[in-house]
Amino acid sequence: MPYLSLILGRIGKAVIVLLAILVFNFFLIHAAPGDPAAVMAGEAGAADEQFLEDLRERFGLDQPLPVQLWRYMSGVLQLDFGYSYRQQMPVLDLILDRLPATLMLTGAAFVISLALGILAGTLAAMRVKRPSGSIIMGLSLLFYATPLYWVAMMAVLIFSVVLDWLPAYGYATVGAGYTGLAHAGDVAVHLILPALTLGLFFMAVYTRMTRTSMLSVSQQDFVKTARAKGLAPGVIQRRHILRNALLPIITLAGLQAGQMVGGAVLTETVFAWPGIGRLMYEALMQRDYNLLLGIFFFCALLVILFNMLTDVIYRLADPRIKQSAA
Amino acid sequence: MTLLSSVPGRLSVATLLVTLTAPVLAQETPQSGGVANVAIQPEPPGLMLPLVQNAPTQRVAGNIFEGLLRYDADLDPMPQLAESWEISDDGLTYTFHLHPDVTWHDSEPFSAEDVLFSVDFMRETNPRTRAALDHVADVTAPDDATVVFTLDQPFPAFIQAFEVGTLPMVPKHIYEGTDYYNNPANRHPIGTGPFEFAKWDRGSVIELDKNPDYYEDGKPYLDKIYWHVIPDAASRAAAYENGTLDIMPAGSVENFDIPRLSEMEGSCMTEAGNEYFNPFAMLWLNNREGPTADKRFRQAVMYALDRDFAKNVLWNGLGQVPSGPFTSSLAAHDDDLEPYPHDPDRAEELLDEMGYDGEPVRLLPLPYGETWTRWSEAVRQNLEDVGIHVETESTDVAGWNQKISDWDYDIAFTYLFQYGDPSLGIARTYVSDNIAKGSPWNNVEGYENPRVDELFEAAAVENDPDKRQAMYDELQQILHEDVPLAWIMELAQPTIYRCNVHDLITTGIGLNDGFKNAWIEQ
Amino acid sequence: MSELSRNEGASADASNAPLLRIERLALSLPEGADRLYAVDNINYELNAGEILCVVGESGSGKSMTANAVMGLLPQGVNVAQGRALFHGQDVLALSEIEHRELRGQRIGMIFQEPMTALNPLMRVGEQIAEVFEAHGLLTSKARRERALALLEEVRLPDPQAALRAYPFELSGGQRQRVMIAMALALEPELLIADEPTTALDVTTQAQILHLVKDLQTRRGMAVMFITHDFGVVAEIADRVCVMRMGKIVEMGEARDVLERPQHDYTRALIEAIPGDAVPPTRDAGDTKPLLSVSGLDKVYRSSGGWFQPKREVVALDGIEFSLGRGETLGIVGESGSGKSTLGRCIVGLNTPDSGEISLNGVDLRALEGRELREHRQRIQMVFQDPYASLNPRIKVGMAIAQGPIANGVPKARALEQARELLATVGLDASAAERFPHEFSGGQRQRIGIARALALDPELIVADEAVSALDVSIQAQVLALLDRLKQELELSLLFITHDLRVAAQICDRLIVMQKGRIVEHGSAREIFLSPQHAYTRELLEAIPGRQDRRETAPAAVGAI
Amino acid sequence: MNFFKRFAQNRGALVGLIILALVVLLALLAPFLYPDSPWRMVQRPFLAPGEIAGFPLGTDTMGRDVAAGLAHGAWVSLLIGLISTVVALAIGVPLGALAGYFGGKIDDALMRFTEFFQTIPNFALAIVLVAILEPSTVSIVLAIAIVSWPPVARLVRGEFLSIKHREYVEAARLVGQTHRDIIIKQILPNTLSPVIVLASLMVATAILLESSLSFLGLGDPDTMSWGYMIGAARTVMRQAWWLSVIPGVAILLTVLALNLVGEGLDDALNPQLARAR
Repeated sequence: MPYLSLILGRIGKAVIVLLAILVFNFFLIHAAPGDPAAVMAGEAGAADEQFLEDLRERFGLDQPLPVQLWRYMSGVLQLDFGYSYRQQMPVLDLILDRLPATLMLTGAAFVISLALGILAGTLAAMRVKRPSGSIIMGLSLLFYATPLYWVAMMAVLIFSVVLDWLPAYGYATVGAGYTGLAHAGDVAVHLILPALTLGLFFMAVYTRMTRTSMLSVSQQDFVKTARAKGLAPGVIQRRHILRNALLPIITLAGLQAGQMVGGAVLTETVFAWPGIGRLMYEALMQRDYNLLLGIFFFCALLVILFNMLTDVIYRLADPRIKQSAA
Repeated sequence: MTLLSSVPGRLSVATLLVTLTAPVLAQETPQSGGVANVAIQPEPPGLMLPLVQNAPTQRVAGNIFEGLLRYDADLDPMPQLAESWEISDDGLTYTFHLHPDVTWHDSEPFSAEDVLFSVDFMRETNPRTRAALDHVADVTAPDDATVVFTLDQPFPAFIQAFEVGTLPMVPKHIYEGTDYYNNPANRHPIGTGPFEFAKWDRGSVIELDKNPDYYEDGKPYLDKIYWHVIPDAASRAAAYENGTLDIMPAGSVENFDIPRLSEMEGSCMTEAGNEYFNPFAMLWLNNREGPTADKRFRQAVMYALDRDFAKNVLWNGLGQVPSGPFTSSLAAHDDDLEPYPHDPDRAEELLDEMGYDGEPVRLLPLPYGETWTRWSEAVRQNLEDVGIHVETESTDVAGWNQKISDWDYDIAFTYLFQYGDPSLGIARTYVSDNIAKGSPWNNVEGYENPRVDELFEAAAVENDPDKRQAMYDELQQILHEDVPLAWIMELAQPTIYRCNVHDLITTGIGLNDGFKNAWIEQ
Repeated sequence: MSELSRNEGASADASNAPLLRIERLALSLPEGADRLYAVDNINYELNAGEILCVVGESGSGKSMTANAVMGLLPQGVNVAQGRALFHGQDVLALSEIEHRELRGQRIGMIFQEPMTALNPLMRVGEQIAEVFEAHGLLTSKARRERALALLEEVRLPDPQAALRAYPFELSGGQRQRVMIAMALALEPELLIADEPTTALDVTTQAQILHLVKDLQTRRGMAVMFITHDFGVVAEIADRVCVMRMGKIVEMGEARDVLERPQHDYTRALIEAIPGDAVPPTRDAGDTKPLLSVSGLDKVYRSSGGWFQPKREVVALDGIEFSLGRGETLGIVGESGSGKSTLGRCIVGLNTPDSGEISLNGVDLRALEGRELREHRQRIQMVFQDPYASLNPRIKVGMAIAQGPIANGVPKARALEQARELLATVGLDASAAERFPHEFSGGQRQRIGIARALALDPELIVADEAVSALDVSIQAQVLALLDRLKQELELSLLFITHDLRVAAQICDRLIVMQKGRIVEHGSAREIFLSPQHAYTRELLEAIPGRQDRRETAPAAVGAI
Repeated sequence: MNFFKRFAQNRGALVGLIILALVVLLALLAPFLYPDSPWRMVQRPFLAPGEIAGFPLGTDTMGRDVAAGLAHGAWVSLLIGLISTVVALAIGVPLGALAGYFGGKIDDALMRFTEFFQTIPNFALAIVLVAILEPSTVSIVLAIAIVSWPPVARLVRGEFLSIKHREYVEAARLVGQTHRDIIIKQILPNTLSPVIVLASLMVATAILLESSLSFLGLGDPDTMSWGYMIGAARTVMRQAWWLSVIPGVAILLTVLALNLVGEGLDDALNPQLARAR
């Protein structure tokens, strides 16, 4: 029962935040110079007054802003995110079209970065003041400091162009007509470079954080207790230090998992990955208001969902939270 | 009828290239089969060409839709959906005879009714068509295979208005009586072209299949065309290098990469196919206010610009430095016109003469990619070097459009299609009744000269070629002196492709005209 | 019972070599520490079946030897010389793996902080079972059964439930029992207990001490009990080893040392334990009350937003008392009794739900704004933690002066006053220019007192003001407070958990339990004839008290 | 004194400080070393480093001196990094302080506000802001600041929450100090060390963010920044690798140095943790 009210309350809060974001973004986007009609006119290479007026009327842009907002919001409340006139498709369809690709990319990057980051951070914490530990930290610092897009460029150059091991771009081999497992394998091969590139930075983040967290946990009394029991160092590291050190990482990872989705613009651009990030950038450049608002909405939704998921995981990981909530 | 090609000695470099290479290709027999992988950048917003008119849409949908005519490199009309045509001697009646046995991709027959519907449709939805059909008084269909256009006055350039982009054929049976913009067929466009729409994975690939029932026997030769959406130029180049892509249309390769890609083994390049559009890069100079309102300042800009540098460094030597307002490939070009030389001293003199006080001018670059950004940097540096203080106002396409349409700029980059006739592509930029806020394609600079208005109006409806040329020569001299805007480059549009792809570009419309004749040597 | 254990210990002593022998041990401290060696050339022995108390104040190095024996020395501390022979084998020379065999299995250890010494994410049962696992013993089912048996042995109220509980679900005393169960799991020959009762309430402390003693007797193991409290020594020790600054100053049979301390330091420590004598009668000065409190209620409600169910803890329930001018009133109670809340309500850091707090007959709760502030300033507070009560980034002089400055006294004058106050509390006036971290705990507490005095208060609330200090320092600070009270005609509200401390300074006492006043009277009355069962329990739990009654009945009788 | 000693004990931090000092020096000397505009086209394009004397790092796609660009870019990168961090602090510190100190409804409202900004993906928001305000140094600084203040607010709030119950703060309340004085004089100075550490990392992040924006073509068109140099060289990576590698390494080193310095500060300011390292 308290769980139910907790969840309901959470959802209520989330809905308010989402609506606030929609309104905020609505005005933000409309504050930008130019409108979709101007962009379409620009791209058509020809335009006259009538053409622009037609477009604006069709998009409802001839209405005052509050009316536009009202129309949009009442649509959203019925899960209608409007129509992208530019792409000639309902916004929802466009987004759902691209969402799987983004989720796959960020999901893979997330898992890779988290797994490798925690592993490397643990190793580094266990080898403090030893060369191997310093090398791990040096590398992670390097990854942390290198611009993501630059890594992406270099990765394409080395692994696709020079070595020709991995595809340079895209989601699947065009025209290969793979199905089933072969298709999955094909997608996986395409996924390697972008996921690694995107994951690299976050891996560095997790490595550093895991190490710091483990070192600070290893100062705590219960670790001394564990040693006094005569436990082997490996068991102490794993069962006592790592488990406790992971708590702050869960929080951070949850925060970043949501951010990753919207933050994959650069990776998706360089690797031509047909995801949300790129769609957003294009929608912004084309002032495709409805589409842009829809994407922002979904990004925010994902952030909130991930935060909730983080909460659940945190609750599972840390028994103390459960108690204070129930 | 063939007014333009009848003027001798006006072949551009590009046309020469085509005429030189064409015979070589023609010797081989086309082979059927194969798949073409083509880069498309940016991803088109839609493929319903009659409704969506931007460049990538035209490029892809030119395979799905067709117009009545196509045009060769000299812009002479060639048959397409119209098998033959006649123009009355008074230049007022145009009669088209349609190809028999043409069907839409959904197997419905194509007829003159569709042509009439398309004219109405395009007039309603497309401003460019609206302008091109400005002088049309009446369109009729005496029978299923004949269409007659009647003009209210002679308009020699009218014959150039039947290209697929300007007047594509729209299936009446699908669109009649519907809300054009929300018609579900927009997502699965139906045309008469050599290829049919198959599939579109948004963000990655557009698939076109061979139209098996195409009315020209044996064509098309290709089984499939894949249009690859790769937003990053370096990734596109890499994809061409590793063999994923076969054809890189103009704009999909950054200029700096052109020499490298075109010199790869088995890689060919052509500049053919831009004769119809004839793109011309210019700087809008705001004639209304600020330093740019002074003719001497505008001339100083012309002297300050190092246009050869731009051509050689930014465009890899492709394209041409213009001598004046008319591109050199136009029949009406005045060959006696001397281009403004790069002369910074002269520019500084002019600035001194007008008493330029260092008031900063805003420069609005064209947000169309790296080359244009670099170009604006070069222009800014050229201007700074003669003492003009420049502030760059960077913006995206929407902002650029807005600012130009609202005349909120001092100097702004643009490029405009000149098309094959001054009355179609050039007059709109200079005549004073085309001054109106709200569009980036009219007389944005605010230049007003009654004599220029008069000359453009008279020349457009003048049926006598010599009189016409005399008017255009005078026009060019006036504009050359007044510098209403700065002409910076006649743009080349190189296509890079694998040499085993043949007959890729066979008209002056280039890739936008579809891959009807293209075949791959196995 | 205690006789029995001693006999056992004696027989073991006679038959065998000592279980643990420390020889010429010196442990070096890292560079930059206040001295070279944590322990310096020490020797002692511990026999099987014997309880040795290692006594010393903070920084005496009393825990270091134990850590060395366990192989758990902190980073930077190294063995400089000497041996520690366990069953004749030098454990300092063992490899890490050999040492691990020893730990848990043959030597168990428990620590001071039961709150942090258990892994918060593991169930209690798992943590106990881990001891067997570490040494590869038993099947997992048998481990569970043993864990349950151990929890029963340390007398946890519901061992079944405790097995499945997470540490945070247990109280401090329960956790310490779990720790003990864990340390005893493999029936070690030696148990090292490092201040295991210091963080506990006095009644809990008594229970744990009892438990340790009981287990030791039943199992016949040796215990090294590290403590700062001679009361605990009296309660539990067979032999005592007194340490100071890394050196052993005195060692001997517990009874001998307690009754006839040889060394001055030992004597000082024993004397410093407050409450050695029952409080004298003080003139209560039955003047009209300075402070009177009536009907004070306070309930803590956890309101974690809209979604968390509310929880209520009653902190104050109908509190009513008054405090005379120049009087010292002690408020005594264990943790959770509400005594701190009461103090905070009086100074105004907390707001009671209802009730009246009057100072000089003016109800503070009815005042507002400037008037309230003026009255409030007549009540100042001395805090518990000498480290947290001074802003590390503000110089001492300024820390004292900021009260007057905030009330409009010119800065220069306020700083001058601060110097004078520092002299008053027994510090050098130059201290004003230094930062808090340059001072010891006791000195900081003096600074805290000076700060409280800066606004010329009439009442000082001292909340556990000496609890964090070593006993010898405690006595000094208490003496200072007492002196200032006399000189400045202050009233003092002295909040403490330590009855011995209260006995030393207070005229009257209030005993609180669960938010209520259970007993109220003069300190002497309460000590001599406690009326309420809880008060009796508290008094009986005072470590060493019973012992002293036995050994020095004359003292009690004399009063 | 102690602080510098502890800082100097961290070898990485010293290396970072030296690199950073060199970068700052380069930025300060840029107007003297290369008095001409870095945009001037001074030589043949695509000169490799060392190919012609006087152009140690070669020339770019348009014949501009890469060394001049690097020097002027150092100034821009540092300036944008610093100013945007200062602006972010100016937003985040007061918000976090107020939320943490007053708690209750104020805290609730301010934290909802902060959450709100954290719910919109950072980089996406930065792009939108720059696009809307139109790329210029001011808009970039603002956009970076707006997306990077929430962590500051959260950190400061957390510190305030823990410090406001410290006894010295309660003592200050008891002697009648005003809320303002307590916030500014008692609590704020004690939150500084984690804020300083965070700030040093934020400068690094801001430099990366600016370069990413420039890479997407959303940089200030009139200033030569490292991100711009990489973005501009992206298309010619195959012909002239040094054009993207040189500024890339410059960013990498600067960000690396800032991180090392940040770690050093962390160690020096939090000696307990330092011992663990």
